[in-house]
Amino acid sequence: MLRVTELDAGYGFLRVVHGISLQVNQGELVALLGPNGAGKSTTLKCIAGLVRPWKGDIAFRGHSIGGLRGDLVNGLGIGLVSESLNLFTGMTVYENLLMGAYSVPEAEKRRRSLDFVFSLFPRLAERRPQLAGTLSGGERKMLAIGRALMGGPSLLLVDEPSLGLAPKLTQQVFDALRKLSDDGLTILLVEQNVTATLEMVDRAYVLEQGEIVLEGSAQKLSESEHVKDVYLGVMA
Amino acid sequence: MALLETHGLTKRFGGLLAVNRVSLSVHQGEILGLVGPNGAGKTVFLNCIAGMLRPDDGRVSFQGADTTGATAERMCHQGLARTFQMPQPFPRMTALDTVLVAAQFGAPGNGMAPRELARRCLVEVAFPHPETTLVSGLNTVELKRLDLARALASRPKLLLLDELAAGLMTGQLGPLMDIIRRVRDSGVTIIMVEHVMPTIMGLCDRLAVLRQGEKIADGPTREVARDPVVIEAYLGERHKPDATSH
Amino acid sequence: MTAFLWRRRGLGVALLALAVLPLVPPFDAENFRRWLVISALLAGWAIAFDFTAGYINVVNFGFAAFAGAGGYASALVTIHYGLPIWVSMFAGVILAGILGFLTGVLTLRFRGIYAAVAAWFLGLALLGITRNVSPITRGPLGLIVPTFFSTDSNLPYYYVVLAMMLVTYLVLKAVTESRAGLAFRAIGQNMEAARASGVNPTRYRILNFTLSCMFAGWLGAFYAHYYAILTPDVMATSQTVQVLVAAYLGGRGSLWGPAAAAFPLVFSTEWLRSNLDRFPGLDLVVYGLALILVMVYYPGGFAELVHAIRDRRLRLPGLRMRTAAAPQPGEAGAVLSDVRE
Amino acid sequence: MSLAVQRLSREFRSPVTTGLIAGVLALAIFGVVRGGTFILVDSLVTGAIWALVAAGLALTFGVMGVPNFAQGEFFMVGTLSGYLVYTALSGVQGRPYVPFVTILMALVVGFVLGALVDLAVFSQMRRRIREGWVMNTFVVTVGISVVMINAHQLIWGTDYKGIVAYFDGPPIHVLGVSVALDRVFAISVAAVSIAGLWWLLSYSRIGRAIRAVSQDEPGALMVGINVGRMRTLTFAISSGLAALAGATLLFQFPSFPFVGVKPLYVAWTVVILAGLGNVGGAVVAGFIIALLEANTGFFIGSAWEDVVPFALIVLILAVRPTGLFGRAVRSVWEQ
Amino acid sequence: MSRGRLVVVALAALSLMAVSCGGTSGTTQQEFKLGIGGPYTGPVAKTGAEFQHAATMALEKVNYKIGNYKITPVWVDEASDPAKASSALEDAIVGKGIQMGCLNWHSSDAVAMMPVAGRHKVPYFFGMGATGVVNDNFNKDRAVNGYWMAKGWPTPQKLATPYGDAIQAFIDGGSYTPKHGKTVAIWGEDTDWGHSLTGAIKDKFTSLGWTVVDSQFFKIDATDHHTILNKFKSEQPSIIAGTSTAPETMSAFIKQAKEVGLDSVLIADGLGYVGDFYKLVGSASDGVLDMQPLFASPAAQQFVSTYKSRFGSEPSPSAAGLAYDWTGFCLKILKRTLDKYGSLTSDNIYKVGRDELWTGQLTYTDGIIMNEYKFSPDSIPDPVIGKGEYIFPVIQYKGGTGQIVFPPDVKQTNFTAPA
Repeated sequence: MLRVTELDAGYGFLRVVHGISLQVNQGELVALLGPNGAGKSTTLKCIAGLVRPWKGDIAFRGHSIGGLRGDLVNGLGIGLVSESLNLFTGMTVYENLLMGAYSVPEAEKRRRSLDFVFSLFPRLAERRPQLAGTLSGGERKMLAIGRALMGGPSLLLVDEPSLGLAPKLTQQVFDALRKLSDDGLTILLVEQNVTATLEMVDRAYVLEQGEIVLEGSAQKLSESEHVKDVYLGVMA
Repeated sequence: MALLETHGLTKRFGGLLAVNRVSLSVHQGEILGLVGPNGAGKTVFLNCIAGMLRPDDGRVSFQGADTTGATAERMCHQGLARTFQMPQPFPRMTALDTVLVAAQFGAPGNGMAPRELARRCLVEVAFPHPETTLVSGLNTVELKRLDLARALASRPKLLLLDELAAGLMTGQLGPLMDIIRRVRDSGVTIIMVEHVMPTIMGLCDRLAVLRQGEKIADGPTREVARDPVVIEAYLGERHKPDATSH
Repeated sequence: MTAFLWRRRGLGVALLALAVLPLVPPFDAENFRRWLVISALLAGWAIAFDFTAGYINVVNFGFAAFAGAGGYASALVTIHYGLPIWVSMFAGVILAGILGFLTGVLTLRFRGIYAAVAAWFLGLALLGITRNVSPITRGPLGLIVPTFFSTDSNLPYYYVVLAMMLVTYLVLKAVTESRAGLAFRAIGQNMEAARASGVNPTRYRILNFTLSCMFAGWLGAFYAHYYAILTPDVMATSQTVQVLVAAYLGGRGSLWGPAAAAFPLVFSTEWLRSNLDRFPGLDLVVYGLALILVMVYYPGGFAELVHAIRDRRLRLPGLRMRTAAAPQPGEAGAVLSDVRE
Repeated sequence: MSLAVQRLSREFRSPVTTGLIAGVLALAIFGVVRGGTFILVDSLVTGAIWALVAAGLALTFGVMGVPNFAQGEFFMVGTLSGYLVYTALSGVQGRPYVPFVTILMALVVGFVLGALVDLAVFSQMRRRIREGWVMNTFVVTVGISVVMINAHQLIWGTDYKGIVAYFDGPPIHVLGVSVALDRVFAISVAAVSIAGLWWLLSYSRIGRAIRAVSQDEPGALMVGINVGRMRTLTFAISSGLAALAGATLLFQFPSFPFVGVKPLYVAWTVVILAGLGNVGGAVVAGFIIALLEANTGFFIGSAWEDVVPFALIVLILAVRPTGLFGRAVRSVWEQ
Repeated sequence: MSRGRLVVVALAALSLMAVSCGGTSGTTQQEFKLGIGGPYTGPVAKTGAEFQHAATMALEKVNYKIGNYKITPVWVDEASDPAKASSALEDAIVGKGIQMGCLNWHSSDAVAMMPVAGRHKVPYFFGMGATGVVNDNFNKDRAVNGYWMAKGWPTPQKLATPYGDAIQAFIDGGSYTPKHGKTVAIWGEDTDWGHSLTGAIKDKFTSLGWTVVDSQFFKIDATDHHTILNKFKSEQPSIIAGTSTAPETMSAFIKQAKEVGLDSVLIADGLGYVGDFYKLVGSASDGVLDMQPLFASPAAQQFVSTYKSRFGSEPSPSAAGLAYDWTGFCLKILKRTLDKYGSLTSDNIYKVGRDELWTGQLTYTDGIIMNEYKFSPDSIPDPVIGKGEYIFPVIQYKGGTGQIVFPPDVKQTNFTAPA
């Protein structure tokens, strides 16, 4: 469904991503793992059209979308939950969700999506008239995911869902993502929290210093010596 | 006597408690690692003690004097220097001028001319380009080097390093650790916020762990790293210690 | 000092050219000499303006008001105390300096557009006050000001204003190359990093504002004693706009760029004004369009063009490498113990 | 409704703001007691008009980060197109719908011209400029202002192109103060337009998208909003509002090249007092400025009418650097 | 930047400047260049346009010819800015070779232009910059500033006295009874003109035993006068007297005075400066007093209709009308110079001005506004004021046209007090 080939990207003079290639198939839940500053977020932003790639190709359903503007990428059915969430803090929860369905013309479809999001995150239904800026960290995260889902994406990109969340909340978010994936949504996830992520995803790539150093099924990766040494055994 | 002490330091942003009653002391000559998941409040904590943010509650004392709410420039004059998580360059200056700012305006020293000091600091961090290189052309890694040189040039007694190793290739970590060690050996106390575990384990004498703005552990590096509360904070609820220790 | 001057030999050449210019045809005609006077005055103002805008990154949109205040002070001291103009001009310097200091203090907490607009409003308030304290300033009736010379040529005026422009440039350039100049650039380019490096933004910002306004006021005094009439309109925003246009076309943060831009700018606009008199306003349309085009396509202005070429050379490794023996890595202990004691 | 309450409570949380509002109310009462009810009535009428002029300026800054120095020139475009349309309709003058047609046409002209300016200038700049956006666009709008003023003079000359009144008839009396029908018309247009703008921004899809762009640009891209188009639209709306105000006030501001200067100054005063980019605050600040002007004019003298507000605003800013209702200064505003 | 490139850039800048300097053309033998000043750009460009149109018509009247000289106008744009005005004049003199100048609008511009004219010894006639600063400067250094030969408009003080006299005459004649005793309120634009004119009005009324209850000045571009007018209303003066030169300001003032419901007599000096004022003010101007010369004679009517058909707007007597007459006077001076000396040089023109204009020998009686334009050793630089010479009658408007109500010997109608 998504194929990234030899992607180079960066900011100003700084190249952050060096020749990354990866692929996400229909219905998969794939993770992009790696330490801070490895280039994971930049890769996601390139796919979502927020950062212009320097080189390489991004293909979605066989069509090249590299360098396409963010709003057009969104229109093709790629939803992004960014690291900083990019919520509209001066709008209510309801308005934020409505904005998520900005490119959905049918009111009926928007209503169904809204019901779905509220069923997925009942907390948001309770907070419906509240300004997004006044939500707690976990609620914001739910809202960001909910907003991305409102557009009815066929591919969901999620950047660091565990960021800044208490373990219990992280788990709730992960459960929600797993459920979405089980319902057939294709998800590409960026995470630092390796253990929890590997338990949930189908496949993963490990990114270090802007390059992919490992890839494979979750099972295979959790057994990899490199992953054990660098990520799982960190505290031991 | 502790070089730096905080008592019940608290910082809120709107409804969010970014730093929640953190008490911590840093001793002369040590490297203290400040760790915790993203968003745990580490950088906010650094900003509070470095005068970038005014704490809502609690006290900070540096070298025995109360410095709560002191401005950043005053903290710098007193001998507290910091690097930034996101490098904060002077985009239209040369590398030398950048470092020279701190050498000119940092803590008072005697003897070395500021320009000479600035040059030595550039050499000290192994800055790879000529000193007349324009800052706007540097990459993040180089900017972080420069930031470190800038911090050193202000003649610190206490140095705060905010994720200095982030984004470095594995091969670059060693030289960086050597630099940090040398700085420590010259008598500078260091607090470092870091994610890269080998760096932490290899450098820090002591670790303090923050989670959700609260300090959840504080002690010698090895002990803290084995603390089940800490591991849970990092790895999530389902990962009891037995699941990961092997 | 010698080194300071030697590094300015380019300036010397330019200055020599400017000094000779009013003596060679076609520039020796009185009208062109007047254009040269206007250019040099605008250049001086643009230098003082750039000293704030290009270094601490605050646009003083009330600039003309400070210049005008200097003019009024100098004129009033000459009229009421009969002091020689050369002496009373310093009254202008002092008043403008004090006003600049107060503005610096009042706008201290503002950045960017807020600082610009706050300075603008202060300038407008100053203009209003000047208009209203008519017992002193004669308000809108206008104050007749004694002139420097009773000569029938613009030439001596030109050399006076050229010298004033040169002094403005040399003094402000020397400041920007001093310790204070480093502080200006630091707070202008990155406030956070500057403070973390120990720069006190308050002190340097006030210093900068005060100095810039002092020179603005000094040149304002020249304006007063050249045109022989002062009305509150010299403090109007449109006057600031002229200085701002020169400073932005010349490029910020160089001091010489704005000065260099002032001459061709004045000559081309005066030429347009003089030759398109059938279409009143067309010159200003051209002038506005030029400003828009430069800002859209080359916002760094003339100085940026020069800098860009020079900086490319700077970045080439090997070139301009210092030759002094460098300490080697590993001498950290030595370096840092030096640092500490 | 609860949303409005939430916002209000947020804005009045600061004791400084509450104090200032209380001060303004006290001033109004003082003015009415010592001067007469006309101070209150005139401030309300003038304030509504200033709010209309300033709302566009606030919107442009809030969404695009453009501190528009040429806002007064779009007001001028409004007076000009209002005049041209009104005189073209001279055959049917006197019919009550003519003024409405006139101001609607001016709105359209301002809107289209604003869109063109954005496409020709700001869109181009957006592609090129990374650094110093706010100050650079400010300087560019200075250029636009110079061009528009002199283009007017070149093409339409310097005549005062104005009208006596849109509506003939005796003034109406409010609280013992007579108010001409044209001013009733103006305050109605201002009220309707501000309400319309408020509705547009609060409840329409487009308005939400504009707010989204102002609150979080990457976020707006991420939900599929064409950010560039929204910016163009914002500038067009803002120019349209200024032109609408110009045409509405044609009876008081005949069209000539420099007619925009006074509205520009007032709009800037209002917007700075309210906090740059705060559209709602601009409405309140419009009344505050009008009240300040009226009281200064009455108690100190008309010649001081703008000195006192200017000086006061700088002092208020010294206490609250972001204005009365300003959002926290974001980095983009500091360039 | 390489030194070579710097040189290229410097040369480019220099050549741009040199090109600007180019186009200097000397005077050809039989061409005479006449500088005509005015605020062609800037906030009062409307007045500048009237100057330009009227001067053009005056030149056309003589077919651009004086003797065998072809007269070419050079427009000197003072741009409402002393710096720009003096630069434009110097450029006109040196760059374009004008040998004589006429007309100007602002007093402050005049002060800056005077030494330029003096330096190049180019006589400049009939600047309308009227206030005392011009006279002061003229008298201070006549050797230099005396080249600013004669003003086209006397100091406002000399003109303003008739208002007081007129009101007194109305009271004496029984056509007017002050409603609230002898009380007057003063208003005006906050400019040199506004202050000097209203100062004179105030002095006159005070000397006639009136009480000035208030005086208010406003910025020249102010169009909201409700505060002032409401204040006046509460103070109940019998007369409110003042001036503004900006049509938008003036028309707003008069309309709002009616809106507020003031019952005072309204003296609005300068309402007629713009010929089109009725389009802006409408019936609110009925009953307003002003001092304006009128287009009375058939020649004047002819001028008005030609002007309207050519330039599409209504000329004002005091701007276009006076500019037409003063330009005509300039041409007469040229003719006289040519007759007397045989050639048109600045020096000869200056001598004619000094010897014949200042002494009152050379006067102009072919004007459409005044009977006779005349100077005298006592009056210079101002024209001689008085009946038969330069005088502004007091007029009262009705339906957009003014009729003389004072002085009695020329009055066309009786003063009508407002109801």
